[in-house]
Amino acid sequence: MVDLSVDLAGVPLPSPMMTASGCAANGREMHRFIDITELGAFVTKSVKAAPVSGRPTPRMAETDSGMLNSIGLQGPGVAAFVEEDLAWLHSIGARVVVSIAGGTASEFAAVARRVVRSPYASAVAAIEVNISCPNVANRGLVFACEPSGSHKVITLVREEVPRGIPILAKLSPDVTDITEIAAAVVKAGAHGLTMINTLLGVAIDPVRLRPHLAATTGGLSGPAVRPVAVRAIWQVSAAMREGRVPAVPIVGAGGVRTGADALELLAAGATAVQVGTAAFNDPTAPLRVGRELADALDALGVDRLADVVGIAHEGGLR
Amino acid sequence: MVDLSVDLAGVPLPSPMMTASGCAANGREMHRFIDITELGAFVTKSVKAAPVSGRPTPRMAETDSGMLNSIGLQGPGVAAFVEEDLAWLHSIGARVVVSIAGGTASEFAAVARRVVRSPYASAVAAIEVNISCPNVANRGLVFACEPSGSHKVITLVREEVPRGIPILAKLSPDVTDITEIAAAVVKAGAHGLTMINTLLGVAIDPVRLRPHLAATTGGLSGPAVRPVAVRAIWQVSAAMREGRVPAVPIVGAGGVRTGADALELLAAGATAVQVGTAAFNDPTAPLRVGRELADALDALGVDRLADVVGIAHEGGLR
Amino acid sequence: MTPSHPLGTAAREGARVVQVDAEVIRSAPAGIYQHLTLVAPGIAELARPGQFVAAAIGDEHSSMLLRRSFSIHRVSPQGAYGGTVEIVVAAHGPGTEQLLALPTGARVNLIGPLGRPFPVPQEPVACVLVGGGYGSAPLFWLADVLRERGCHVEIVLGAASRDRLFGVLEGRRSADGVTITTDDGSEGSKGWVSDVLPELITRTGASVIYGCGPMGMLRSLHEAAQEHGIVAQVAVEEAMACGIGICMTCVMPVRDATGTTKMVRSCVEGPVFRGDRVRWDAFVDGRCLVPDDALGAPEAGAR
Amino acid sequence: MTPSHPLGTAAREGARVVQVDAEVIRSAPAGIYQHLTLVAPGIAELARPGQFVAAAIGDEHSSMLLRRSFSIHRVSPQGAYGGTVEIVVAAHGPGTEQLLALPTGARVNLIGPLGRPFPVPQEPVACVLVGGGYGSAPLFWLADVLRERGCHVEIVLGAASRDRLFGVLEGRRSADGVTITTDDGSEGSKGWVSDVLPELITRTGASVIYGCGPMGMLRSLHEAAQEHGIVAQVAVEEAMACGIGICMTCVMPVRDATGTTKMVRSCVEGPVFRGDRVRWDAFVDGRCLVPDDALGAPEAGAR
Ligand SMILES: Cc1cc2nc3c(=O)[nH]c(=O)nc-3n(C[C@H](O)[C@H](O)[C@H](O)COP(=O)(O)OP(=O)(O)OC[C@H]3O[C@@H](n4cnc5c(N)ncnc54)[C@H](O)[C@@H]3O)c2cc1C
Ligand SMILES: Cc1cc2nc3c(=O)[nH]c(=O)nc-3n(C[C@H](O)[C@H](O)[C@H](O)COP(=O)(O)OP(=O)(O)OC[C@H]3O[C@@H](n4cnc5c(N)ncnc54)[C@H](O)[C@@H]3O)c2cc1C
Ligand SMILES: Cc1cc2nc3c(=O)[nH]c(=O)nc-3n(C[C@H](O)[C@H](O)[C@H](O)COP(=O)(O)O)c2cc1C
Ligand SMILES: Cc1cc2nc3c(=O)[nH]c(=O)nc-3n(C[C@H](O)[C@H](O)[C@H](O)COP(=O)(O)O)c2cc1C
Ligand code: FES
Ligand code: FES
Repeated sequence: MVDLSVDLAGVPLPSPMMTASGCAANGREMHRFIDITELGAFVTKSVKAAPVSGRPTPRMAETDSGMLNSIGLQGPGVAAFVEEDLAWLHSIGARVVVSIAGGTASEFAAVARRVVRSPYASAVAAIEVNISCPNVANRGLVFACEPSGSHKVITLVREEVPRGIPILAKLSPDVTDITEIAAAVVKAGAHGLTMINTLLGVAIDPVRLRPHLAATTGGLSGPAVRPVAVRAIWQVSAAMREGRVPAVPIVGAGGVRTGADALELLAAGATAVQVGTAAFNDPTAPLRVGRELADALDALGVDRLADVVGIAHEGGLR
Repeated sequence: MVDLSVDLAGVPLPSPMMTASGCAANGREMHRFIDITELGAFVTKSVKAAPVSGRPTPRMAETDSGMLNSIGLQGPGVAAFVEEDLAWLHSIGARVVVSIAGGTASEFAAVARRVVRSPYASAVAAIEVNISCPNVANRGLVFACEPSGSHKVITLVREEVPRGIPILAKLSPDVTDITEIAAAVVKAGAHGLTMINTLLGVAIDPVRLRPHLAATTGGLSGPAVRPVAVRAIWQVSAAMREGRVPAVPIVGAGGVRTGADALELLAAGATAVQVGTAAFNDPTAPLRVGRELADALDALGVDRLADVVGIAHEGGLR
Repeated sequence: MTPSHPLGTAAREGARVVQVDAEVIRSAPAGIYQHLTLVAPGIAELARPGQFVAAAIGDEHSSMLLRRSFSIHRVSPQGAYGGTVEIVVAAHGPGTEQLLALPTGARVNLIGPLGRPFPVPQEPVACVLVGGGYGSAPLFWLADVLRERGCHVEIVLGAASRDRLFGVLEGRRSADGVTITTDDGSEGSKGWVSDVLPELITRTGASVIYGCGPMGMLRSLHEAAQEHGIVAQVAVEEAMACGIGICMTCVMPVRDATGTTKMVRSCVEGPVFRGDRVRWDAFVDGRCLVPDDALGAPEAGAR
Repeated sequence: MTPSHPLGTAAREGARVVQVDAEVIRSAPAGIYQHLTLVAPGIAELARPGQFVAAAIGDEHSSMLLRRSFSIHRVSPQGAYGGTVEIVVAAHGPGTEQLLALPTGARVNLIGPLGRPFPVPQEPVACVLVGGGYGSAPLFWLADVLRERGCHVEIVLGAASRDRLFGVLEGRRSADGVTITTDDGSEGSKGWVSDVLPELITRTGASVIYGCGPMGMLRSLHEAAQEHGIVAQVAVEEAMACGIGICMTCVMPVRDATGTTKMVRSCVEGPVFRGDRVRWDAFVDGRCLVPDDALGAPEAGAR
């Protein structure tokens, strides 16, 4: 039996497998297919302070080995989230990574406060800060595309979150140098990084010859983007090894569909792995990938998952 | 019969279809499958001043709906290129877009000079400047990731290239704001833009748990990246419409495999379309896509390809 | 190709939904459609008319990740092969093309039953069931259920042309009356289903209309129902990525019991909605806008 | 699934290569391999032993873009179906798995013949043909061609175990002598082909060795040839994306006639190389480096 347990910035998880924010709603729906308490952690849909209707439809376009989405952070607002969703997740005993979002740094902080002060805070394994949101104060430029905005969000969130609940900053790959953003958020106090969020993309309807998405642009996800995710993890992990970015754990996300895919992210430097779009194809994927991962490690003669984290930086298995 | 002719910065082309640099060698091999003189233009492999051996192997990894390559600009050097390849392309009557590369801005200029002063210059429909090369003077940072380096390359190349041969700057999508680079190169004198080059990616060998490519990182291409290409074209074309970037024609590249794919790039703002990785799957693709494109336009009741260029910015077909 | 299909399977207790590797045991053309019968143990036992299944396309090497949804045409909980599910597939894009080319023996990873079924009246009232194109697929089973409860059932089948009608013979077996309309008059009366509805409602004294088909048709059913002071139950067909409620792509604006408009997931809160709850005004030119008064809508102008 | 296969076809005059939608007419297991016969008009007529075909995997919706290369086992230019090509496929990854699961009647877009064939001696000399695993696939046809020219032909087949040998019976028909080695001794003598080579070369007075198989084995053939002052002609198997010379992924360092090492494309300048031209020193631990003295190599240290 391969030991799949990992330590996520001080939080022990029995498995590296997680859902990805926005790809599993808030748990009930996926719980009809798999027992989500068996996951390393369940990651909730990014929640803002108030209810959000999201974008008009079409909100999605299938692309080769991927998809575009423009959901627009539809959600019930943090109050309803805590009372209905977090409470339920708490009741079934799930380990929860709560993903938070905001249009201003102080909105992020307010959402975090509400979550960690709720009666269900004991279910919260980590707070994931989705900084790939438009910054209202900066012409709608996404926080994650700019070090100072990202730094500010993490700084304010950090003030609200008690010790023992790590803060994960979720980075966007749509930047010239992702290590620069990584350094900024870790210096602001992030205890870990989640990489990657979606890539900005556009699809055109080949009959109407207009953007397929009502919102024009959307986020590209799925196996198509896995090489970009592995690259981002590789670069940041390498920068940590070189001391250019303080070393913190990385949660990998992007295009994971099979155990072999998860292994790519781990070997490149990720400690845990999220499964997003693949769950639309197969709702059992977040657990299935974990089983396939265990089988793959077993076949390679590896006993402990922790032994392969970042191993590609050291020349691989020998 | 749909009129497929386009005007590329003053150069009339009978068709918008081109090969993509590095995806059709220098013509002879593909000419065994299709008559490359029927293309709008044949785009050569980026050539540097001296011969280049390229990278160690493995140089490629297949990824979902795409591939990574790390060829490393292998080539014979510009002297041999002109005498053997350009001479042959000239002899068969091909319209040629010569792709040039360099490690310094002056190397680019020297390569351009050699090409335009050659006896075969009459075959040159355009010079494509592949600024996605590492800048030796700037810690190997890719020129295309930084406006001032890109500006300098185009400025020096511009001095060498006579009127009548447009200069296309080929942009990388791996930047926070592609419109900034686009503005820099157009201001430096580029007559057109080619978008996009590959995305930086990494794949890990799932058995050895080390990078699959001997060079670690590679360029991601193929249908997987098409939404990113369409987005880049969309953003730059929108910036041109808003006057933030001077208006020049865009040559689209990235993930085109079918006529419908080509139509996406055109509707988003491209005047011409390159087919790269898809040619490895089907060497007839650069011409086949053109036929499929004509059929698609015909089915939509469009007589002239020029009428759909950028049409998605105007609400699409009505 | 025999897909290796390593996708998961699931059947959790109490979930009332299963994920199975179904086997195609019959695939036959029906007009321009393909009628597929699949052995899908579990689904048949749980399903009710109006629910749907979501099919994966190919195995883990398919470039098509998203599930395709199909109304359940009929189920047979027992049978020589175990429970079977029937669907009617129209060629639309690459996913449906792959499905309709599947040979018998091929496997398809299916999830179902999904969504809310057509609500069935308590009393034996008269009902009009309206199907546009392959939208009629779920109606014959619904008709059987209604007639078992003593309802008088009229079926209206409409399509652009004769070859796009589905289930004319089946309609004659399942319903008390069948009316056919085609846009080109190649079968039945020339015109739209909405042309024949008012007379039918009046004549039968129907108290509910059930409909499945394109959005424009559903809207006209709702309007006809409203004019006659009755209710339309419509099964919508919004683009869906997952079918199971986890992606939020399939939303549309629907009023709740208090009148508040929310963007609700048509895969879990639908696909069947009461016509008078749907914000028809939001559907414009192939898109669906977020009404300004919807919960959480961006401030007007800020969009 | 019946792939719709809208990939192109091509047969330009003088090109000596065609691209065709080939049809699988037979697929049969052969040990752990699958022996496929395809109707591929044009290829059979042009091919010579040592050349290969490049197969596309699936249609335009396949997530696998790159072609897979296979040595041509045999061809029959005439026949009931038109020219056929045979290949022997070993399960390796997803692409080969799809190919070996193809039912008869399935279509595969094939390009061929590709690469340079084994050069055939002018004189009727003795030859040793060595195949590792499925690497023996092209050798029987080569043996026939050599024997037609009066050559004495010995075949050596080596593999890890008995089930990984290909063509033992065929070898007995095509060659004057067959020697078998397996790593585990499950058939023939226990050990490697290189163990039996020296004796065989000496005994037959062979003046050329032909080989096809893994890189390590080819290297040992070259070394054995060198020790005996003869030449090895080896067919390599580098990872290829296109097979037709347009991608530059399949390169390896090879000396030209003047002794200059260049990174040459193994798909067009190979797959058959003279053993003494190959820079065996560059192949290290599953990778192939660029020798410092190769044309255009980065300055030593600057890499
Ligand atoms: C509840 C429901 C019931 C349906 N019942 C049937 C039926 O009985 N028979 C039938 O032929 N079709 C039915 N459809 C429509 C069917 O799902 C689509 O035709 C199919 O998904 C198109 O897939 P494609 O690959 O051929 O086309 P593409 O356009 O390439 O599909 C691309 C993506 O868009 C989604 N999509 C596109 N059109 C639709 C659509 N109309 N509805 C949902 N998703 C869409 C697909 O799921 C896929 O993710 C139903 C749809 C829904 C939502
Ligand atoms: C000239 C030549 C002749 C060959 N002859 C045979 C033969 O007769 N029978 C046989 O079973 N195999 C043969 N091979 C090997 C065969 O091409 C590979 O096993 C196959 O491409 C692997 O594809 P995959 O999808 O199963 O594996 P994957 O590893 O998933 O392939 C991924 C990618 O790498 C490439 N690749 C991986 N391994 C190889 C390889 N060894 N050679 C070339 N490309 C590779 C594939 O083309 C594909 O692009 C030959 C290869 C070459 C170059
Ligand atoms: C439909 C959809 C909705 C998403 N919503 C969110 C979100 O609310 N917050 C967030 O941080 N990421 C969101 N993401 C991004 C995913 O969490 C993940 O980072 C990305 O999709 C890459 O992983 P994948 O390829 O496994 O999907 C969303 C992705 C999809 C496809
Ligand atoms: C093997 C390979 C080699 C390439 N070489 C070059 C090159 O030399 N110069 C260049 O500008 N682009 C090069 N490219 C990038 C392509 O020209 C093209 O911009 C990119 O691949 C996206 O298009 P595609 O998806 O159609 O391949 C190369 C791409 C591939 C796959
Ligand atoms: S289709 Fe995914 S939530 Fe409805
Ligand atoms: S495989 Fe493409 S050049 Fe050899």
